[in-house]
Amino acid sequence: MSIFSSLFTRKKNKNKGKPTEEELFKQQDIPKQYYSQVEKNKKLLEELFKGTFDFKCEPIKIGGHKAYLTYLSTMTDKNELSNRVIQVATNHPTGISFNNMIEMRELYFPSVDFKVAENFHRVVWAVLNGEALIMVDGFNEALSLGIGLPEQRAISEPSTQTIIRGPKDGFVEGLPVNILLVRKRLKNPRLKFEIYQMGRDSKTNVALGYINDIANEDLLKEVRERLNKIDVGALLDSGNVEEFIVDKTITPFPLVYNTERPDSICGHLLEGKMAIFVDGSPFVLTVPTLFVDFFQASEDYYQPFIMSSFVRLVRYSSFMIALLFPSLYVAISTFHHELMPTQLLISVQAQREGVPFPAVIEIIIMELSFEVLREAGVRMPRVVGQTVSIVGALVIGQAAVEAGLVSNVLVIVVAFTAIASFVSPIYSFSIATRLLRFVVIFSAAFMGLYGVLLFLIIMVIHLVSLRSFGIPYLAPVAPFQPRNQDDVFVRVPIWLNKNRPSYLYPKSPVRSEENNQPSPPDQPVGGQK
Amino acid sequence: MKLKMALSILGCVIILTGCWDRIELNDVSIVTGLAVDEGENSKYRLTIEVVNASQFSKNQMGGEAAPALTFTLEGNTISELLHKMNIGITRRLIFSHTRVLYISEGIAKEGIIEFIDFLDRSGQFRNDFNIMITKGEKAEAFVKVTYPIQKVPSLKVHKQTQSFNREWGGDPGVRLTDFISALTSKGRNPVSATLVIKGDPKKGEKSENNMKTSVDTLVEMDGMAIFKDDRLIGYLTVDETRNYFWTQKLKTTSMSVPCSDDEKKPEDEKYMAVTVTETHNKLKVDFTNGKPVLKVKINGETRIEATQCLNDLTKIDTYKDFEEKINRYVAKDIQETIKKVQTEFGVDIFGFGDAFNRQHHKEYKKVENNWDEVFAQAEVEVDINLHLRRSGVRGKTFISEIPRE
Amino acid sequence: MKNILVEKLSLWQLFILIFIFEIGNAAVVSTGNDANQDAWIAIGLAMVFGMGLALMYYFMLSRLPGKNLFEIFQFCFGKWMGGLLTLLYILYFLYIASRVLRDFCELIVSFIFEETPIEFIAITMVIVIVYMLYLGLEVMGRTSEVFMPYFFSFIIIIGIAVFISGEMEFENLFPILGDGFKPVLKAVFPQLLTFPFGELIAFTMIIPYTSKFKKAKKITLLAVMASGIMLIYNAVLQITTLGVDMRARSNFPLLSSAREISLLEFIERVDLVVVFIVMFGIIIKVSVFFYGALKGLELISNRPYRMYVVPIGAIIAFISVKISDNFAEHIEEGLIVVPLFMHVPFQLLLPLMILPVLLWKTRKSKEGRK
Amino acid sequence: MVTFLFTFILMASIGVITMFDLYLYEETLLSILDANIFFEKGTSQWMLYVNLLFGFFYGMVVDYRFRKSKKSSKSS
Repeated sequence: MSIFSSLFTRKKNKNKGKPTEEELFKQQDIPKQYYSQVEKNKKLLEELFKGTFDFKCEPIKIGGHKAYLTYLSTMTDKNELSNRVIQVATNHPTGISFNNMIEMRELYFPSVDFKVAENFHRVVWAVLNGEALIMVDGFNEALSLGIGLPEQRAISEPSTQTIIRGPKDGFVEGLPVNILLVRKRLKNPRLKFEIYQMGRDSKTNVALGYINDIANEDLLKEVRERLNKIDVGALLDSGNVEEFIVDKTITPFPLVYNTERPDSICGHLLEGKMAIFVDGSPFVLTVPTLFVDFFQASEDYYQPFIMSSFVRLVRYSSFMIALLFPSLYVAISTFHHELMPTQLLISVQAQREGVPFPAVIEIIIMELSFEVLREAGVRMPRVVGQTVSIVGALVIGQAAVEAGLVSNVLVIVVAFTAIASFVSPIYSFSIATRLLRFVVIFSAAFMGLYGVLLFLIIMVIHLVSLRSFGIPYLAPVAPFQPRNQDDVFVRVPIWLNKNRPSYLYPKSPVRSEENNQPSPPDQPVGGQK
Repeated sequence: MKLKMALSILGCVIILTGCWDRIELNDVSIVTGLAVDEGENSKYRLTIEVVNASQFSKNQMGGEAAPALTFTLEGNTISELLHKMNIGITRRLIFSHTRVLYISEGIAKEGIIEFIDFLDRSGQFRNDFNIMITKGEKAEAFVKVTYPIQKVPSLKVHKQTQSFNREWGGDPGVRLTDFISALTSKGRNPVSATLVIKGDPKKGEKSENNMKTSVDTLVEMDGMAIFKDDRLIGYLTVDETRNYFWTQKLKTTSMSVPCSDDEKKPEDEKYMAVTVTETHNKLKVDFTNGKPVLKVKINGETRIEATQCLNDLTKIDTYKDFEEKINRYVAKDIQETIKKVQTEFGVDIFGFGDAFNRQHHKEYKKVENNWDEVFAQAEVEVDINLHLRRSGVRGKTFISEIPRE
Repeated sequence: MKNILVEKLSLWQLFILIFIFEIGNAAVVSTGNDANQDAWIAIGLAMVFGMGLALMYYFMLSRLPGKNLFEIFQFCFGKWMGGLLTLLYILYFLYIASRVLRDFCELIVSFIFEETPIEFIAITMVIVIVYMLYLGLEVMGRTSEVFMPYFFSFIIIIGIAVFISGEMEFENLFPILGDGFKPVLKAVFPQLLTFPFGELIAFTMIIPYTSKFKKAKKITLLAVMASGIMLIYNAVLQITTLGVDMRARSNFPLLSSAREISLLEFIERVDLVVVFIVMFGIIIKVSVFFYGALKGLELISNRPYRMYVVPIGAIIAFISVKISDNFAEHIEEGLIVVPLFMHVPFQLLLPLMILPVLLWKTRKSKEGRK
Repeated sequence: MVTFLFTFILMASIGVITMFDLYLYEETLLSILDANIFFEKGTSQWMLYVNLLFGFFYGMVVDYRFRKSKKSSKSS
């Protein structure tokens, strides 16, 4: 595509850059000045939050000072608030003086997360973030306390990536919980999380996680740069972030990996990748992403390596099947009859007798109806979901054949393709094959196997030209790196996999030096004589 | 925007140009057999046999119909005829699944080069069809004889030759490329298998033929035809064909070897049935006194399947004795066949010339152009070295244990 | 990390490119027919000479490291004379690229799509090639890395499959050197030496862009040897399966040999696998020549070569069809005219003429530096 | 520049194939040139000419854009 893009690109509108925090608040008509008279601030806030039922601004006394406690009642935990702030502030003896907010915090709320809001913008920000804000009369800064979160979905098994053996917890919608799930697994002081606020309206918290002594500096710089460039109205899911940070948007292949599984995120972090957590999304992104990542399920590492290697090969071949099977059927049955053995050809022809459509139309009808079924199955309320599958199986499968609209062979082809397309462990990747399948069917319908080959070559050229954060998308295969083949098509036992993938340029390339291959004891057990 | 433009250009290129070679399966007829006869008015009379695929589906529509259809046309070149066939039939023909090419005796005697070239040149025909010379009846009669198990006549013949070739070796196993390379080589002449119809060909056309347990009409293998260049000059019987095949690619066969070499007492003839399981054959041409001597050397393994002889098969001596008998028997057979070809036809169908070329290139160059004459006069030596390895799951035969009165 | 985005080929990629380039269409059209059953000996001999040629080209490049052939011309003969030579070479490269493309189109049109116009095949192929070259040399290297395993294993597997199918007759290889060395030499000079081995001249445009120029010599020689061995394997496969006569008569002997495969009554008629091999080989071969020409244009006009990819691609498609009216002309031109008037001067004579000038000039400059 | 080189190389390559045709066919120069430059109806060679036209226009557009960007870079 990019050949033509040079012809047709319009002049890029000059990037003025992302607006600063000040500009952003200016646009929304919010003043910056924070006054040392609390009443004034209170008035400003009340005006700003007029019509917000859950906005609370309650007078309290702290150490004899007049103060206001401001918060959004729906975003704070009532119990926490009363236990840790209100009771503490009111029960404390008066007369203990403090000079600034930090001192005050040390005296009254020693174990609570805090921030000092030195201007009005920060004050507003803190309130919106669900923090409890304390404005004390006579000070020209306020204290915001991060206290408990409102109720959240409990941690449950991830719904998109189920496994048989391995940890069954999945990310939820809250950022702190998600970070906790990763921290629990990697107790490493060098595991860092950087926080970013993004979105003009949503002000979503985005965390960039990495392990400092593994992740490559330059890569990290690149990721930070891209994250800083994001200027968007609202971030509702990590998918929004993904579209801002990919290297190339016109491609069916996902250039950013997403997962609901904390263990898989840990694995990626340990390889030297970075994870991007977005508040409000159970899907966590990792970058840079490679083609092979989409064929590695985390369960591979929990099952015996021979089995998981085999399963991995099955995955690769089912990717090819999902992509090519229908088009091969079209190509062979309309162009290359000689490729089928005689008996098979006769029986296929016998079944196609009386089918009124050409093979392409036939297969497109079936594929489309399958796509419709699939989409309906996802969107439908669970209760009626059953109906869809029954209708689908009966109408599309049986009845269409009986009515002579499609042939039996074709139903097998479509069904097998559909099943094969579900094998990929990451959903966003199987979408790519769904789309490309139609392209390749058309190509086969016009040019037979030659068309399929052309398509394959173009697809590989495209794949090869892709990069994710500067790392070639097909990395350990092309460019070929013999040392990194231990976890691509097959998986070697974990004790053999000593090096981190070098295409990520990790700071410390070695996982473990020692040879810890298991072996039977030298002496017979049980003192055999 | 740019993507749309790019896509639309690509789309235009593809759609404007369309698709040329597309044929839906519903629009083709699979040709499985071709039969060539002499035409009455023009040079050739061509009969094709196409599969009626709807007869092979589980839920047949429109009741019983013949499993295959034939259609006949006359003309001067085969290729034109093939394209003209739609004068009478509905669908386009595809030839990539052609299994058998039947050539009638008459055509074969006049020379078949002229249409073999078409088959060789065309990308559609494969190299996996049999070339068959039809004896007796016209070639077109052969594509009409049905058979209950394999309903398409040509598929039946193809399968038949394959199994016959593997089981016994009465089919020379000639394919198009073999035929052509034998034609072009000076040191070898082509051969091909022959067929006859047993029974009344008219009855064989009807599907009632398939209802009986013993079918009225049957197509049978009948040895092979010998060509001089591209003209048919004679036939060998099925047994001689096997002997011919011994010198070529024979892998397995079985035969009945008489227990005693004494031919004078035919009334108490006793045989042992011997199966050859593995052979390796080599042709050689040596010089003695300036004259080429044709040598056939065959190594292999055999086993005894049944025996009417009384010899004790647990003894080494018996094995040795039998081995010698088998070798002598085979050698005699092959020798006779080669002699027959030398004297009756005088053409080298065995490929001795090619072997000569490989072994003594310079001497061969001198006689290359009249090799067939040299071949006809040459001496033949057959060296058979078949080993008898085992004799089934029993040692002594029970026949020797039966108490005789 | 910063080096990632620079256009460089790794040594392994260079190896693969040369390997595929050499086998490319040479595996498909019948080569060395003059030598009859000794074609494989002729190929082996040509391989040795080809390695010598490769050494010479490398030697030229190594006198001025980092510069490609056209830059060497300019260095030796100044801007105008060098520019003229460059133009001649551009025409040569484009002509050969079109010729190679035509080879493939003929194969497709005569074997698979008998009714499809050859123009269509040519244009679609060029679209792929243009797309690849537009994305750059690196993409070409990596694409071939992806396809290399298939390319390699398919050629090997064809041989094994034919062997198992029992269609191979090793007797066809005898008598070895029955007519002496004469026919072999006749096959080597000039046909086999110039095609495929002499065509390595196109790599003088690529070798300077490898990441480790010093090791490129070894890799080039190794690749030429590997591809030579592969071609020998190929020739043996064809001769044993088809026989000498049949091979000589086949327009595309590898395809004809693959037709003989029949395994398990199911794996048969796999000639399309061969088409795949050829197709990828052709794409690489055309691309390498094309790239050479583009680099020349870049040098002449001082514009990035990507600007020329699409227009010149259109020319290649055009010329590849117009190059000859019919198959006979294509073959006759390829066997008689092109080796004599194009290959020999551009692969042998001109480089040999340039070599002394280059040596003299570089010696002077080196002394001057001292 | 791109357009110029495009036309030049097209001419030159037609020249090359014409030369070879002359060598092989022993026909007049004009008839060969005619066959090499134009096409007969009934063949699908029109595709090639569409293709060439596309290449030509592509070259023009590239040239135009290149010149414009050069100017703008100079002025700024």
